[in-house]
Order: sequence, then structure tokens, then C-alpha cells
Amino acid sequence: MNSGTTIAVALLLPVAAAVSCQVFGRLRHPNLRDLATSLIGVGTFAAVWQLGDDVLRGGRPELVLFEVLPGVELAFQVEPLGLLYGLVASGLWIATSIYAVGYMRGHHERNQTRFFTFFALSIFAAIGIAFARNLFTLFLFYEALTLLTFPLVTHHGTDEARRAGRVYLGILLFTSISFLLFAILFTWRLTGTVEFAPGGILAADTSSGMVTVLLLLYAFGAGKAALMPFHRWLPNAMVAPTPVSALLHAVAVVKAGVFAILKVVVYVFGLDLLRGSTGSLALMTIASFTMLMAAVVAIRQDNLKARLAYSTISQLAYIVLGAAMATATGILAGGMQIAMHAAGKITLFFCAGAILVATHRKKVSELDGLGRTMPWTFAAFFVASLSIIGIPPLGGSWAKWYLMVGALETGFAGQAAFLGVLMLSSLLAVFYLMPIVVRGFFAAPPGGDGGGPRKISEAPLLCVLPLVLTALLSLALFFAAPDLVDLLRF
Amino acid sequence: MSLPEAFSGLWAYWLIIALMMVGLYIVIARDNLVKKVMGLNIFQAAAILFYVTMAKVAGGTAPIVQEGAEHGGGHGTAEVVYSNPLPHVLMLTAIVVGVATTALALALAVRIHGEYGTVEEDEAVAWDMEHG
Amino acid sequence: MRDQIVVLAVVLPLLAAPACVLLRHPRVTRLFSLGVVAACFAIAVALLVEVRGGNVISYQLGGWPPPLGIEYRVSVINAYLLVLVTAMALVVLSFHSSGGPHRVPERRRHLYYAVFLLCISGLLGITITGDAFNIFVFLEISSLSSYILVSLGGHRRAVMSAFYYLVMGTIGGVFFMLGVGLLYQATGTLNLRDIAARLEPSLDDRSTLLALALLVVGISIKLAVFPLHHWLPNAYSFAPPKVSAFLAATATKVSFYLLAMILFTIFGAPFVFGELQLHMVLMPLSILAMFLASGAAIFQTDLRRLLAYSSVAQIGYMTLGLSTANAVGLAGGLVHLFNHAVMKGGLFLVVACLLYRVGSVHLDALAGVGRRMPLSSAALVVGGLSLIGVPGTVGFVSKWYLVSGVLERGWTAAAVLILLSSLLALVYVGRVVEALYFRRPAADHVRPDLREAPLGMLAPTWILIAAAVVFGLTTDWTYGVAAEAAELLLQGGI
Amino acid sequence: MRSTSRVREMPVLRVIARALVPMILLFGLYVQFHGDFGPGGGFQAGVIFAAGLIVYALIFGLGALRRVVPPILTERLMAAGVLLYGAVGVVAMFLGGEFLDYSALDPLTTGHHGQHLGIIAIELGVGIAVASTIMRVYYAFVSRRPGGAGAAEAPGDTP
Repeated sequence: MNSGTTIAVALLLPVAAAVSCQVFGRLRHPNLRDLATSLIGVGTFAAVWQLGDDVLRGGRPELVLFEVLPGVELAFQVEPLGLLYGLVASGLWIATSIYAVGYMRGHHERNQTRFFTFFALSIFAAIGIAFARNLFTLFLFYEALTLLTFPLVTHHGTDEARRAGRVYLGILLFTSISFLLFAILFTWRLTGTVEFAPGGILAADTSSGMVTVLLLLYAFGAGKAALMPFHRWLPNAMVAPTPVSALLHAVAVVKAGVFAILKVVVYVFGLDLLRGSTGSLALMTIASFTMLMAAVVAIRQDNLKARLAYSTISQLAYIVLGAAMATATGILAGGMQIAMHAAGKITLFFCAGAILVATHRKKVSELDGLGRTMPWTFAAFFVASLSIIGIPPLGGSWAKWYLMVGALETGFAGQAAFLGVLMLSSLLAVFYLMPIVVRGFFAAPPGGDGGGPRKISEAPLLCVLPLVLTALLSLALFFAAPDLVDLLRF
Repeated sequence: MSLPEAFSGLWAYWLIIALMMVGLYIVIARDNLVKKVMGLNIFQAAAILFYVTMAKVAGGTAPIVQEGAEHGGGHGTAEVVYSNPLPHVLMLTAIVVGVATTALALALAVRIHGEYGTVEEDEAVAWDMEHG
Repeated sequence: MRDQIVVLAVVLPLLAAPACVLLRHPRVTRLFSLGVVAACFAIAVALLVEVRGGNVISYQLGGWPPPLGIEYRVSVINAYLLVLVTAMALVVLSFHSSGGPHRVPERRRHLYYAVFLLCISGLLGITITGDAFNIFVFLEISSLSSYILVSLGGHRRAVMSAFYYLVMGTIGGVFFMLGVGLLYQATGTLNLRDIAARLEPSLDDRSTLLALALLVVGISIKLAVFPLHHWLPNAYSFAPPKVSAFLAATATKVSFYLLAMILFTIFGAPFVFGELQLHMVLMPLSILAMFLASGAAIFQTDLRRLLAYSSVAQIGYMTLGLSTANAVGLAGGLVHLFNHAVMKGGLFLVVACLLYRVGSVHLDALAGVGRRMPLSSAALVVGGLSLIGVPGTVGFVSKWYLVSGVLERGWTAAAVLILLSSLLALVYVGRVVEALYFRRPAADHVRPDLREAPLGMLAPTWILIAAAVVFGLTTDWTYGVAAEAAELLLQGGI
Repeated sequence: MRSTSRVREMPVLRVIARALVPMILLFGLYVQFHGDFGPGGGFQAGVIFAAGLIVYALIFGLGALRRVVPPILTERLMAAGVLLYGAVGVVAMFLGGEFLDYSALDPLTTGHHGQHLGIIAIELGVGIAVASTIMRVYYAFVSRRPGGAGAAEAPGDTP
């Protein structure tokens, strides 16, 4: 199988999953439907994995479909960042589809067929984003991802869900159309091309003001990156069923935003053009601000999923910060954080969902003592929290490490300040994540008898298994760091 | 061009403009739909007059082949000056269009009368406001 | 003999109309007109293939050479419009439901087809003829027949709208006629190319300026350029939806062609946009149209009115493309002709489907219809996405080139405004989608017997909606042709 | 309505109309066929012809006119007139000329014979179409049922 075909397979398998969902859903075979989705998920991951060999050897597999506009093709190309994002999205899709079966059934959700169909289609869009060879293809799938996840966000059809859906669609389309599309068109106007190219496509003599404006347009245009003040859609999207929050709003959708920023920094601007520029400094400042503000807000959230959402906003800003540094280390850190945060945050969401299914509790303040009845869930939560905070030997620590190293390479006068921001942010992460674990394990459960051993009543096995696996993945990623460094060498 | 000149030399244009404005005013100001149609007719007539005045050649006669001139040729009658026939022909078409427009407009007015029981625009609008 | 097909494109429907009157039988006339329109479509496609790459076909009516005789002239821009009009006519005519509540009683159905054919031949005639007064005649043929078609809407306000449309249209027509007369006075010819060659427009020449003003205003009324658009929302929302689909997709497009032809071919871009600076008027008006009409669309509770206001806004996009007067922007405006025709035509056909089953397209009545009529509703969603300009649809292609053209002109603010205005489209499309899928029907609107529209209606609808996606992904025959046409216009050719 | 019926009973009018209507019709025909040489032609002739018939209807009542020219006939003639016009053009195309190229109608002679032939046929078509259209318009307005529900109802279709 040549690599072009493999790309096509990786793209088409999720579509096939969507079709099979519809077919089996119509035939009323939910078991077959869910089995097929999971198996196809494995297939997709395998296809993306297979592309990895080629990329590691320096190859850039390509698939050109056709010319959409003169000079603008619908084309795909696998490069390291895209490969990483593709692997994360497709790999965690497997875990999520297993988890979703347990969750959706355990929680007696309606419209499951529609749910799984759009879920698969969203993965299709995410992989399209990952492998996009030019800004047009990226934008096409970026918008598709927004629209395809909309039915998932409004899944419950309640007034609250519809309102959240409106905010979701409104902010994401607003930013993408008025900023991202504008930036793309402006780039096209300046350079006559929208292709990603190593070293960037903008001319080296582009004025500093223009670079700053364009960079900010791209950064805010990728509204999925949830940079403040365009972050409100993410907490709103939490009305969706938890598997959606887990995969899409911790992995696929939000990572699409930061991934787009990384790609643009590396392949449109080029690191050389950006390094040490005003734009870089401006974006770093915005990212730092978002990082701290979101963390502070997260501490004050009582709703577990909302707290995790703000934590996501904060953690995404790490990636933007890495991209904004425009140094090889910064990009490496950003890429790593994509993988590390994905594994950590999806575990946290899985845990939140498992708690909801088992106990119908949504608030942090209601979690007292639950750790003793749900030990696996809370253990996983603990491990993932450590990864997010950045404590070895968990994956997250590498990303933080390289970010700090990168912050000292930027060459700005006050670069040490960014180091301080990173440390402070990690400290805040301790404050918003650890109390949950502490409450779970050490607080007395409400209703009297404190200390006695209680019966273990975990969520369904299909829920618990994936979250344990992803927690272990966080651990494993710590040791896989050399491979990632190898892959993301710019 | 001085003001008196503008009036004396271009009086036909002034007439046409006046006629047009009269027609347009009726269309805008009258609520009666039939009167609106009449205004429209006057408006059109002004345009037709414009073409006709344009066709007039000083000292020219009707563009009909004269007695004695060779039929179909017209080479031997160089001293006869004709008015330009083309605008007249065009206006024939324009008149047909005008007739068709008028007929259609009146037909619509009749149907409006059937639907609303009136051909006064303000009354019909009021009716719509009331009945949605 | 090969060139004879040029004139056949106009003559066929023109003669088929009286033939329909003689045939009388409703089904026979329907099939007959369908056949005629299909033949016209074939001719149009053949012509487009023929003239791509710079060929021009000239046909002399009655054997009189121009400028004396009337010349029919087909270049790439004419052929583009011909294909657009005939294709839309074909789809709309094939849109058919048997046994539904027809507005036109069966014994007069043949007259409906006759009028429809007259409208088509009028539109084709405007496009194809190279004679200024001939344009006026065809303009009035198409206008008169469209007044009749609008008046068939059933609701009493349809007749009122048709009357209002007639008054506005006639005023526009007379303005046009006067403009042509002034041009004739100045140049002594009616042949468009001849006028263009002889006319030396200058700012000092008052009669030429007056001619330009009359022509532009006259056509702007027919095109519904903001703020001369007041007839359009009523006409489109009370006309039978099939007719709205056809008129929205063709009539305004042909008027747009006329406007472009007058500005670029007859007066020439250097005069109109160089000396006269017409874009200083046209550009702000276009942007106002985009915002105010889209804003008005947001507050409509009737789907037809919503789409009608959106049409006014979309015309703003086209005229904005015109006012850039550069190759990319003009091509963007021209490609939007086709793109908007496809999506708005498709959307109005969806309206027809919904109206047929639900009986009303008020947003309240549409609550929860998405589940009962999945295919119609999905068509509405796809069409709506195209209106917003989501990538992968035709709306995106238009926007891409319009913004590029505007940026090339250096109007950065206008480019931002174009993008912002498409967010208004997001709001009004969002309202419809929300009603269809996420609202529960009110108690008195619950319709358990509601079914999907019949195939005869769905198939043409989906052809247009599918075209809105296909031509959003492959643009050789839309943008390719539009770019050639824009090139031709900028050179002052036709 | 009363005034109309009184007009109809006036003997002077009836007698004069009886004499005048044929003259008007004849004049219409004259204008029609003279249009080839001088001022005139199908359009004017058609209007005059129709005017004659409308005068007839005004004096002798709508029923009388219906007997002479049934409404359905006007609809058909309207179409037939246009078709005749178009047919000339199409025939010219088949004979190798352009649309409406009358010279092609008579390929044997090179002169104006074909032109004559063409003009006569065309003008005839125009005349028929115009006359029947005007009558049709007249019918449409005059035979409305009062009260309006069937407004603009075509009389040819009322039972």
C-alpha cells in the first residue's frame, strides 16, 4: 500500500464508521454498531501509525485530490506535527469509543446512533486537519469540525444545550470567518500561495507590523485554541455528553486550534521570521495571560466539568506559548504538550463522566469520600492530575520542561518573567486539581459514618477500563519522550 | 449656455421632463391604483415623445417614398430630406410594450379589487395590517 | 447552419409559448415546455463549449449586417448567462408534484407554461442580443411575464406585490429606454459594440452622463440594488416558491449582466471607475445592502421573506465585485451569479417542498420538521451553509474571490466587512436550522402524518443543492468561465 | 349599466354603427395590406380591426360579438399570429438564410420578391395577433362577473 493510499484510508475509515453507524443503527443492532466503530477506530489508528515510519525517515507522504480554485488544491501531506496530532486523535478515539459505549448506555442517553455518527465524522474532520497540506484544506476541515461537532454539543436538545450550541457555533464561526479566513486571504494576497512550506511562505522582508497583525489574526482566528477573550465556547460546550467533552474538547477540537497555530507558525511564518519579533512577544503575553486567568477561574469552579474546561483553556495556552516562542524548543514543547495534555485531560474527563454515571454527581463539593467507593477512577484522576501539573515521572513534565527551556532561548529582555508565569501556572494547577483528589480520598463522605470500609461501586467496566488505560498512557509517554523529540526536530 | 437659451433651444426637453415628472408624481402620490397606472402611462409617453423629437430632422418630411422616386431605390431623390424613421419604428414597439403593461396593470388592479374590495392602496395596506 | 443554434436559443421558447396556448392540454404542455427548455439548455452548453477560450459567435438577424441589422452575439459571458438561465429553468420546470394543491387551475395551466416560456425567452434574449433597443424589448418581455408569474402566488398580497413590482419595473424600463435613446442620439447607432466604439464619454458631456445615470438607475431597479430593492422581498415571498426560485436564480442575474455590460463594455472601466469614481457610490451601497438586508433577514419569521432579504444582501456581494473593477473581484462577482443562483434556487425549491407538505413556512410551523422531512431539511441546511460561505460550498468560492479582489483594490476594511456580514447569514440560517431540528412543535402544530416531499420535488431540489457543493469543490467551469468573462469585460469586449 | 342599455337602444347609433363597422373593418384590412408600400402594417391594422369589432360589441352587446368571434378563438388566433410570424423566420432558416432573412424565402429570384413575401406573411401574423390580443383584453375586462371572486376570469373558460 503506498502512502497516498494510506492517507486516503486514514481519512475514509472514520467516514466508513459513520456509515456503518447509520446502517446498524437503522437495523437496530447497537452492539454491532459500537463494535464496528471501535474496530474501525483501531484500523484508523493503524493507518496513521503506518505513515509514521515514513515520516520518521524524513518522508512527507502526499495525497493530492484535485484543484479547487486555481492554484489551490485539496491536498494532504503528512509531516511530524500532523502525524502527532493524527496519532493522538485517532488513538484516543479508540479509547473514547469504548468509553462512550459504557457511558451512553449507563447514562441512558437518547439518539445514540446520531451521536456515534457525528462522532466518527468529527474524527474524519480532525484527521483532515492533521494532514492538511495547505491553508485551504486546513480551513475546510476546521470549519467542518465546528459544524460536525455542533449536533454533539446540542445533543440533549434542551434549552440550555441550544443556548450553549449557539455560543459554541457563534464564537467558533465568528473567529474563524472574520479572523482566520481573513488572515488566509491576506496571506494569499501577499504571497500568492496557501501551501505550507518548510521555512514559511511569507517573505523575509515582511514588515514587523504586518507580521504582528497576521499572527494575532491567526491566533485568535483559530478560536478553537480558546485564547482569551474568545474562550467562552469551551465551558459552554460542556453541556455535551462527557465522551464528547473528553475526546473533542480535550483532544480533537481544541487541539485543532492550537495545532493550526503551530502549523502556521512553522510553515507559514517560518521560525526565523518570527523569532524575537514583536508579534511573538505579543502572542506570548496573551498566552501567558490566558494561562493564568483561566487557572484562577478554574479554582473557583464547583462544577467538575467546568473546572476541567477552564483547566483546558489554561493548558492550551501552554501550546500557544510554545508556538509563539518560535524556537525549535518551543515548537517541540508545544507538540509534546499536544500529546501529553491529551492523554492527561481525556483521563480527567473520563473520570468526571464515570463519576456522573455511577453517582449522578457533577459538583466538586459533592465528591467527598467518593475515592473510597471508586478507587480506580480516583487513582486514575490522581495520576492524570500529576501529569497535567507536570510532575515526573509523568508525560506532562517533559512538555513543561521544554517550555521553560524554550522561554530562556527567546532572547527577550524580560524572558525570565515567562519562566515565572509557567511556574505560577503549575502551582495554580495544583490548586484546582489536587483538592478533588484530596476530597475523594480523605474527606469524610456525607451522611455520617466516616471511617468504615465501604462497598466498591465503580462505573461500568467499559467506562473504567479506558480511563485506566489512558492514565497508564500518561505514564508511558514519559518514557516515550525521546521518540517525540526525535519526531519533532525542527 | 445662458438660461434663456436653455429654455428656448431645448424647450422640447423641458416639456418632456415636465411630463415625466407629472407622471412620476402621480405614480408616487396617488393611492388609487388606476390613477397610478395612468401616471405610468404619462411617464412612458414622455419617453416616447423624447424619441420622436429626437428623430425630427430640421426641414425633414415623413420618411415615405415620394411620388416619382424609384420604388425601393431612393437614390434619385437626394434633395428630399427625411426625418429619421428608426426611432419611430422603435416607438411602435415601445407603445406595444406600454399597452401590454397597461393591460396587465389594469388586470392586476381588477384582481386587487376582487381581493380587497378597493383599488385604493392605503385602504388595501390597512386591510393587510389588520388581517395579516 | 451551425451558427443557427444561436438564434434558436431565443426563438424556441418564444415560439413554444404560443404553441402551448394552442396545445392546451396541461400535461402535454408541461412535457412540451420541458423539452423546449432542455433543447435550449443543450444549445447553451454547446455555445459555452464553443466560445470558451475567446471565440465569439456573431449572428445577423434577417441577414442584415450590423450595425444596421440586429446582431446576436455570443461571447463567453453571454454563454455563461445562457447556461445559467436555461439550467435553472430546466430544474425549476422539472420540479413537479402530481396531485398537489396547485395554484393554477388545470384548465389554465397551459397559460402558465406559456408565460414561463416567454419569461425564459426574454431573459435569454437580453443576454444574447447585441442591440440596445432589442435589450429593452426583451427586458420588458421578461419583466411582464414575471409580474404575471408573481401574481399567481395565491395569497392576496401576491397580486399587490406584483402590482408594485410592475410599477417599479416599468419605471426602471422607461429609464433604460431613455438611456438608450440618449446613447442613440450621441452615437447614431443601437448596436452595442458600435456604441462602445463611437462613444467618447467625458465628464463634460452632460447627455452621456445622463444616459449613464438613467441606464444604471433603471437596471438597478430591476436588479434590486439597495436602496432600490423594496419590490423584491414582497415579490419573492408571495410569488409561488417555484417562481421565486426561478426569478431569484435568473432575473436578477441577467440584470446584473446588463449592468456589468453597460459599465464595462459601453462606457468602459477607465471612465466609469477612473474618471467618474462610481465605486465610491457602488461600494458603500453594496456594503449597506449586505448588512441592512441581512439584518432584516434575521428578524423575519417567514422563511420565504428571510430568503428574499438574503437575496438583496447577496446582490450586494455581486455589485461589490463589480465595483472593484479588477479581474479577481469582477470574476468573484460573476462567479457569485452562478453560485447564488444555485444555492438560492435550491433553497426556494426547499421552501416549495416544505410548503407543499407543511402548508406554511413560518418558523413556528417548521418546528420539529427536521425529523419528519429529513431530506428537505438537510437540503435546507446545506444550502444555508452555502449562504454563510462555509468552505466546500459555492458560497465560499465567491467569498474567496470577492475578498481577494477587494483586498487587491486596497479596501481592507471592506474585506473585513464582507466576512463580518457572512456572520449575519450565520444568524439567520441558524434560526431556521434551530427551528427545524431543535425546537419542539407547538401543540397545535403537531403533525404526525407529515411525510417527506415526493421524489418529483426532492430530486430537482437536491440537484441544485448538490451542485452547490460540487461547484464549491471544483471551480473550473464556474470560476474558470467567470474569470474569462471578467477579463473580456475589463477589456471592454463583449 | 342603465346608461349603457339606453345607448344601445338609440336607433341612430344602431343604424350608423351598422354602416360604420364594416367600413372600419375594411379600413383595417386596407391598412394591413397597404403596409407593404406606405404607412400602415399589421399593428395598426390589428388595432383598427379590433376597434371595429369592439364598437360592434358596445352597440349590439357582448353576446352579439361572442357569436361572431368566440372568445376561445381569440386565444387561439393570438397564438397562431405569433406562430405565423415565427414560422416565417424559421422557414427562412430552413431555406438556408438567417432567422427572418426574407430573401431566402424565394431563392430563385435574387430581387425583392422574397422580401415582399416575407413582409406580407409577417405583417399578417402581426395583424392577427394584435387584433385578437386586443379583443382578448377587451373580453377579459368586460365579461368579469360582478363581485370579483373570479376576477379577470377568462370568458372563454366560463361555462
